[in-house]
Amino acid sequence: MAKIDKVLMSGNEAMAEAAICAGCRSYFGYPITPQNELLEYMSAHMPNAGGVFIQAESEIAAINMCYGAAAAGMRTMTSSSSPGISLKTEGISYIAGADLPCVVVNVVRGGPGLGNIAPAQGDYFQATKGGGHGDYHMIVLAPSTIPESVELVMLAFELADRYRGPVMVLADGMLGQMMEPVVLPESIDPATLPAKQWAITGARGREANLVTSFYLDPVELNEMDVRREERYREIEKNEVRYEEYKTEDAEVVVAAFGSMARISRTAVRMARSEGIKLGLLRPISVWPFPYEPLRALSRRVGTILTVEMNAGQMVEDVRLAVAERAETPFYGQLGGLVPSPNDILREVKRYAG
Amino acid sequence: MAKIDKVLMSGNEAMAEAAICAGCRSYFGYPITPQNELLEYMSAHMPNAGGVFIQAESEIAAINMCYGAAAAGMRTMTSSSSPGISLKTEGISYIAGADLPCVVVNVVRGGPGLGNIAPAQGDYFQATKGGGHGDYHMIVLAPSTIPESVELVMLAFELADRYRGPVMVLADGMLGQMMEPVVLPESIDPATLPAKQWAITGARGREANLVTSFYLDPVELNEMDVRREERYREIEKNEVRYEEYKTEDAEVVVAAFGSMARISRTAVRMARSEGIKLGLLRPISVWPFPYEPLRALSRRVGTILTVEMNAGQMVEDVRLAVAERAETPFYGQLGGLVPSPNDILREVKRYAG
Amino acid sequence: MDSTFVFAGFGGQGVILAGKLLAQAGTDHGLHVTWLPSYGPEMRGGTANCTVVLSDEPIGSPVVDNPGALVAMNLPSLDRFEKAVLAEGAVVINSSLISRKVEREDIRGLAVAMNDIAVSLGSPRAANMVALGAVVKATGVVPLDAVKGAVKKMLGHKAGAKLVEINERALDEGYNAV
Amino acid sequence: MDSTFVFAGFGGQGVILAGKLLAQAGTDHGLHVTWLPSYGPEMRGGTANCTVVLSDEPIGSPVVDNPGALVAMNLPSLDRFEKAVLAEGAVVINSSLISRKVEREDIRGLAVAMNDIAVSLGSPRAANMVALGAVVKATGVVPLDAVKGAVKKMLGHKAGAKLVEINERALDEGYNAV
Amino acid sequence: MPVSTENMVRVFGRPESLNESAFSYCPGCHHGVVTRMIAQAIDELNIRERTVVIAPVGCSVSMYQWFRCDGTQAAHGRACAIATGIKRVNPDLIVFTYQGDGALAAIGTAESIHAANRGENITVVFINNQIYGMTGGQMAPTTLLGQWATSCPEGRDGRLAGHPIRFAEMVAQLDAPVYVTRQSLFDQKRLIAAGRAIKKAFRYQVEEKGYSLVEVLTNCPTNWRMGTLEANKHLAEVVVNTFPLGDFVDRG
Amino acid sequence: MPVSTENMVRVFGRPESLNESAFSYCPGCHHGVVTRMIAQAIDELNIRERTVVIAPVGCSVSMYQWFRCDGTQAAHGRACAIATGIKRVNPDLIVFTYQGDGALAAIGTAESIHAANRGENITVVFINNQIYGMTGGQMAPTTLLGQWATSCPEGRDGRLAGHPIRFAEMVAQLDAPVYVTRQSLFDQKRLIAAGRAIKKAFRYQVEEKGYSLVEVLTNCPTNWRMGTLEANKHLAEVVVNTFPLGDFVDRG
Amino acid sequence: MPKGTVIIDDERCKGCGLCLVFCPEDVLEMSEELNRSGDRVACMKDPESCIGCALCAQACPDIAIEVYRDKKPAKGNNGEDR
Amino acid sequence: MPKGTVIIDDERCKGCGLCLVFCPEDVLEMSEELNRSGDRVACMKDPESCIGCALCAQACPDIAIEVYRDKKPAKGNNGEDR
Ligand SMILES: Cc1ncc(C[n+]2csc(CCOP(=O)(O)OP(=O)(O)O)c2C)c(N)n1
Ligand SMILES: Cc1ncc(C[n+]2csc(CCOP(=O)(O)OP(=O)(O)O)c2C)c(N)n1
Ligand code: SF4
Ligand code: SF4
Ligand code: SF4
Ligand code: SF4
Repeated sequence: MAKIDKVLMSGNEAMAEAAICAGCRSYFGYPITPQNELLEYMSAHMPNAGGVFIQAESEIAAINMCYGAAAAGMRTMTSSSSPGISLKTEGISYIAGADLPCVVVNVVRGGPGLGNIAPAQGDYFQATKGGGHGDYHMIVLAPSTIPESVELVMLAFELADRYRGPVMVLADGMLGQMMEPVVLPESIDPATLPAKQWAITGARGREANLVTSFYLDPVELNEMDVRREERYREIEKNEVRYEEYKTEDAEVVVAAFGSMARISRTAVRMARSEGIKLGLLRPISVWPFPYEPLRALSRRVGTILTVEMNAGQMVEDVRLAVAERAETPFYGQLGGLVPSPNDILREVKRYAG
Repeated sequence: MAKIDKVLMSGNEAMAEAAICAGCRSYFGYPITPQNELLEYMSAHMPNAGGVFIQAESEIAAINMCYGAAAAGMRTMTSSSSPGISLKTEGISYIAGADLPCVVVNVVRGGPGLGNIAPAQGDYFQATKGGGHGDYHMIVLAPSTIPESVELVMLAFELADRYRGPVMVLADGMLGQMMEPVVLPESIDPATLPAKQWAITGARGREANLVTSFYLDPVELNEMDVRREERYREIEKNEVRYEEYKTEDAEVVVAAFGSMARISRTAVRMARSEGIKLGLLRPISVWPFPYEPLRALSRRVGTILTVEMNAGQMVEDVRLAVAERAETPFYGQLGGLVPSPNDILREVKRYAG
Repeated sequence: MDSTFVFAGFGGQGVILAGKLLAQAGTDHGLHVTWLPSYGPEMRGGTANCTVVLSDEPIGSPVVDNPGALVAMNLPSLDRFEKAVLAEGAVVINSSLISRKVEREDIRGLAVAMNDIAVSLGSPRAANMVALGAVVKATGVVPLDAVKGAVKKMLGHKAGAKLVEINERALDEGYNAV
Repeated sequence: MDSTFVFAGFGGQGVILAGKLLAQAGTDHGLHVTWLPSYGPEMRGGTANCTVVLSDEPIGSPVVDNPGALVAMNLPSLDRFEKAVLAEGAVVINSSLISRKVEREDIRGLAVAMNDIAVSLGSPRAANMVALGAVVKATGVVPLDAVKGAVKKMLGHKAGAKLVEINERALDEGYNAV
Repeated sequence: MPVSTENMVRVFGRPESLNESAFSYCPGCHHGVVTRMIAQAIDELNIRERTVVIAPVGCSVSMYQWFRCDGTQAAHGRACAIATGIKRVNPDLIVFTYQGDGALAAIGTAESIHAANRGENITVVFINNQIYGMTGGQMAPTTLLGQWATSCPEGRDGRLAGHPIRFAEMVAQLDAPVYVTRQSLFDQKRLIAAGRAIKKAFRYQVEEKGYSLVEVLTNCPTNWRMGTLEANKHLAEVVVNTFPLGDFVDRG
Repeated sequence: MPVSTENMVRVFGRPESLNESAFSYCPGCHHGVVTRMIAQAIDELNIRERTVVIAPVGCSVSMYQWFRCDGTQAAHGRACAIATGIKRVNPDLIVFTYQGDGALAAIGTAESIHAANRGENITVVFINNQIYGMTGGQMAPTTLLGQWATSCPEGRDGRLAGHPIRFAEMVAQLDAPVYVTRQSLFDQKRLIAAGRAIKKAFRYQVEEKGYSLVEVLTNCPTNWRMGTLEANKHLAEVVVNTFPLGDFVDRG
Repeated sequence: MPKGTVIIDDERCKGCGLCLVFCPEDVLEMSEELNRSGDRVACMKDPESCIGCALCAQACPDIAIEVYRDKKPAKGNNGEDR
Repeated sequence: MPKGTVIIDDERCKGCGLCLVFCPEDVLEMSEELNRSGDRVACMKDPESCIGCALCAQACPDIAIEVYRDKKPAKGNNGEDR
């Protein structure tokens, strides 16, 4: 293990720093627990990086400022937690409709409504099936550790630019507030990023660039939408990310993402030490979802137990993949409760052996 | 056919009138095409019915006014179209979290973003998987004709009260703006509705009533959420609604909801007249979704073709039910384009015979 | 059996209202009815059209690929919809503004000088009523009296007896013109 | 192998910071580390706790069912967490505020008069440092110098040399108290 | 307790409208004072059984749990819309919102202004502590120029982060409000005046006069990182220069 | 055309900053006049290649398609937030929003006020036609008392539906704006003054002075159900009584 | 020769009549002609009186009017800020 | 006998000290005692001087103070609007 260069950081701070490293030079946000440290980090560091920080008057203003900054060709980011993300759904739909790159971090908390500020995963559906209106998708990346949060924030900017759309990093209160040592990545100089020909920079010596999601004529809108759908198919082909852990000989597999996956990983170790052949499949991209690997697994394991900090959301995608070839039970806790390794192990034992 | 008592009305007007008949005495909305006539009808008729009409300053204000009116124990409603519904998602999540009855009409239009004002079904996911944050569900009813819109608006108020939660009527621009004769239902006098013991009416001679979605302690919030989940299981047991049309001997079945289902019905007739054994399964409640009937169908038909005015959303629920027992192709048009009976028939022929 | 109609013309020519009156007449006559406007930005003029279906059984699609009758109040409407009309269908053409005839041979083209007739009645805006009278005659799906009843019901309280009377005369003229 | 710690006490007793310093020490010592605060409304006092995991391999769960070591700075914390401690685990008890001993027989109870020691050093707020020194000694998972390095790193620039020195002395006293 | 109260009358005690819960505010926080004043106004006007508490998100999020009144809790910024919904469907109720500067003057700007503009017959109590308390001390729309906060660590710079908003003055531009005032609590005179202003605002509602806004300049010792006494001084000597006290509208 | 232009110079023609598209506004609608004035200001200040058009949702939704400038289209009410995003990341651009009363003063109240309060160096053109045009004539926050609209069919009742909001006066209460004015177009003098005001607002932006709001009282012949001449008279004789003309702030 | 004249683009003119009201010299009127969109368009009824002040053009919402003035420099009024 | 007196609820008092500042007669001080939450609480150092004006109680954010006054009617000041 390298002793050097590791910085102990909270997830919120690490995601903020990762964005700056990724060449993001504009951040617009609004306070909400448990993501405040992200906004606060940006307020302290974005100006030093020569970037724009605004604490907006609301989450809605923030996402629309992102729309503006993205339209002007800048890497841009906003962050919030569950209720604040709901408020951004209209804006996210506009950003998707106008084909703008933008990174949105959701540090999920207990819901619905005001709920509480403890970690949860109740926004999986909102993130993956489109919280906003109309046919759009976001790439949704779900980190499991703080080093991975850094990695995935960097990747999120990359993918947002490549596919021209919003990309969400789906964290939770635990990942936002816990600390872990990270190695900070090398910084990207925004000046070295490829120019965005479509961006609003002033119609100097060229035709005017128009950024819009407005197509009055259904034929035209259909055409735009179909073109976007084609991009989604490409994303589904190229950008599925997941991790398998001890699945080779597994008889039961836990499917879990984010914090829940790392907690499950400990449960796998505990199970193995008791001789239970437990494995873990961890979607890293929850959209596009790793249907294929799950399909493959479902052909050789008897039970795929989905564990989430919610009432059962990703489990629908698991069931879509498994198509009744294996048992697909669900275990979850809600309201900001976090299942512990023991809780998971207890549940696993109902299906193992 | 009775010649009397039928009134030719647009869907928007009919839904407004149905709400008044259902004893709704408070409406809060904000203009947006293609639902304006609903709001305008309310502005003209709600005062006469002794009810409250407010054109709010925004969709967000409107849904929160509904929160207030519902908390005070009144039947209440808001309506909008796609972008406006996105803005309401936070409020809907609060209403669900506070266990308040409220009816929300979405007259869906082409998206994402501003899109256009033509009919579409691109908000299926938003409606059925929770557009807002946290673990909540809405009962979502999808009428196919204007008489049925009237019926389902009445039912929506009934179910909202019974299960204490938001209920959505998921229409579209076509249903909102087309006209059809309807028989108006008998009016319910709000005074005859059962009193809501939990409502905010002044703590006179009793303990204070508190309406909230705030539970700081995860254990408490989990408990509330689990109790709500139990109610959802009950809804899934009792409130699945659907219609089958010529499925008894069908070899191919179209699955479609709302306007798309009535258009598909004509395609079924056309197919039958050409000797093609086509049937139609029409979910009326899209949440709870009729998984069981589709499961049953999937055991005896070769192909279930889902047709939607979107890029393919309900088809995921169809596939969940079918579990690869039958082919589950999808046909759709986006951006406000409406597939015609001929379009559907052409598609059906790819799978029939 | 479904009887299907498309009314098409410039914004301002009153095709939307003509379609609504037919729908109202069908309703009053005890038929199943759908009336479907076409979509476009409000407040903007341009062309407009609507689709009406009348039937003695519950109506499936309000969207009609091939209407049985077309009312074309201007040339772009005729150009756009002629192809779609059902074989044996009727096309009522506003010959005041459209000089050509139907091109297809399997449909009935009925020329009515809608604007001229309306002007001759002293009510240039009643061209749509002339059109409606004509298409009612051409298809026979509802009696003309049902349409007159619809006019009274939908316009009577707003516009008053005078307008109703003019419209009835325009309906008659259209009816008798084909 | 994971070494797992829970630091618990009243808000204001500095358990959050003590945990962070251990995490920083672990980081500097080249270990894998997680530090997890418990959740509660901010700005409200009450009890607080945090969980620290140090390991020589990548850490799965930052949530720990059964910590190997517990620092209990007040009685409610001892009451709440004693049951959970791993067999053979260590419990460092603030005997300045807690009069009882551990009830279980399969764990090591180590009484340290944290507040008294801190007061005797002229720095009543350094009780958490006394606790940290004690638990470092009890578990031996990182050398005390690593913790002192962490103190310098995390508090040095803000608080200055004076505070660092006091904290170091408190760490030493705690270390030597068990 | 050296003095016996045997021959004395109680002249000040816990208002009837409150239950026994302890406030969850920090030591010395003015939130508690205003909360108590509201309870006292409710007592004095004898309206407990008609009153509805609408708590915001913010340090006072739990407030609806402390009154012996019906109550609810609003989404951040939307209290005035919820108040509108309740009051309109049941005008017999006495409805008040209680909101921080974040809720009232940032995210809820539209709801706050339009409820005032409709002249809803409600009472809005606006706690202007120039900071976001609950979330840990971020800048508020009312934060003073140069003031430190966790999201303006160099002090608020008007050119980048905007200027402290004088909400009462803005609302006073509207035609409908009947009472718009700014109060404070930093000395005896102001304390008593603030209590009276709150009572007046409720009284106007009882008398069906219409919309009232009572803005109260308050402290946040925790996030200002000041002692309570220092905070009092800061209010008296600095804050009032940006936020002048007084009645802006009184159409009672 | 009876007169030859051979020996004449063209003194008025289509502004360079516009392309050839016809405006989609109704006949006689003032939207077109203001749109033209903006184009002319852009021409005269020679900033076409730096200018960004931010169209709202409303009758002017397509406006960004008519300029030979880069442009975009904002979610209903959010134009000022989008303008902020663009301007902050690229201060060389000249950014303006163009918004109706629905967008600016109803749904967008918060965004409009807070961009003004931050003193964003942008130009906001506010078309106050006292009605929702695009959606077919519903009440706007600026609708006059007693005025008919499709959502207040009995005329606007202030007690139920609120009062016409004077947005310029509200914004003038803020510290940051450099130019806040209300203009109209109903006679020659006002027409010329309005053109100048718009140009000044853009000039201030070019000179980096800060935020400007130009509110223009305009007609909506279609939804007012008036002829254009009658509408002009209504503006001159009725509307100005609720919305006084003039400069409220000029810190240029 | 008149001091000025206007050219009205028939296809841009929507027939609203605003130009008539703003013309200080009463030069314009609505013609009987319809354009392709069916609108009656504005035209000059008294070209000789036109002073080329461009007020009609400034009032026209559809930029349907071009204005010309004789070459000897007169005080322009093109909405410019002087 | 003093004109008034106060009863301070130790478990409600959070030790903020506001009452001390508002008392016109300097009756109060912070005691050395800690309550169950560990806060130093307010107490009377000079009970004889208390006039029962209730300003301390009105300033107290936690309603920890009850105020009593001798029975002969004095001008009350209970925040009431007179
Ligand atoms: C939609 C939404 N955004 C943000 C938050 C987080 N939040 C809770 S309270 C608050 C602001 C607190 O400040 P203020 O309103 O001034 O009240 P105070 O706590 O100072 O009394 C914020 C931003 C939330 N709960 N919901
Ligand atoms: C979120 C959202 N709500 C509502 C609408 C519908 N809508 C479009 S324009 C408009 C208002 C138009 O009025 P105004 O802003 O005054 O502009 P005008 O059309 O009069 O120029 C509304 C409500 C929308 N597009 N998006
Ligand atoms: S954080 Fe500030 S406003 Fe909130 S309770 Fe504490 S002192 Fe009061
Ligand atoms: S509807 Fe009104 S505002 Fe819109 S273009 Fe027409 S006249 Fe102008
Ligand atoms: S103002 Fe313009 S559009 Fe109107 S009549 Fe005159 S030329 Fe035609
Ligand atoms: S009642 Fe008055 S005199 Fe007595 S302690 Fe309180 S403030 Fe002082």
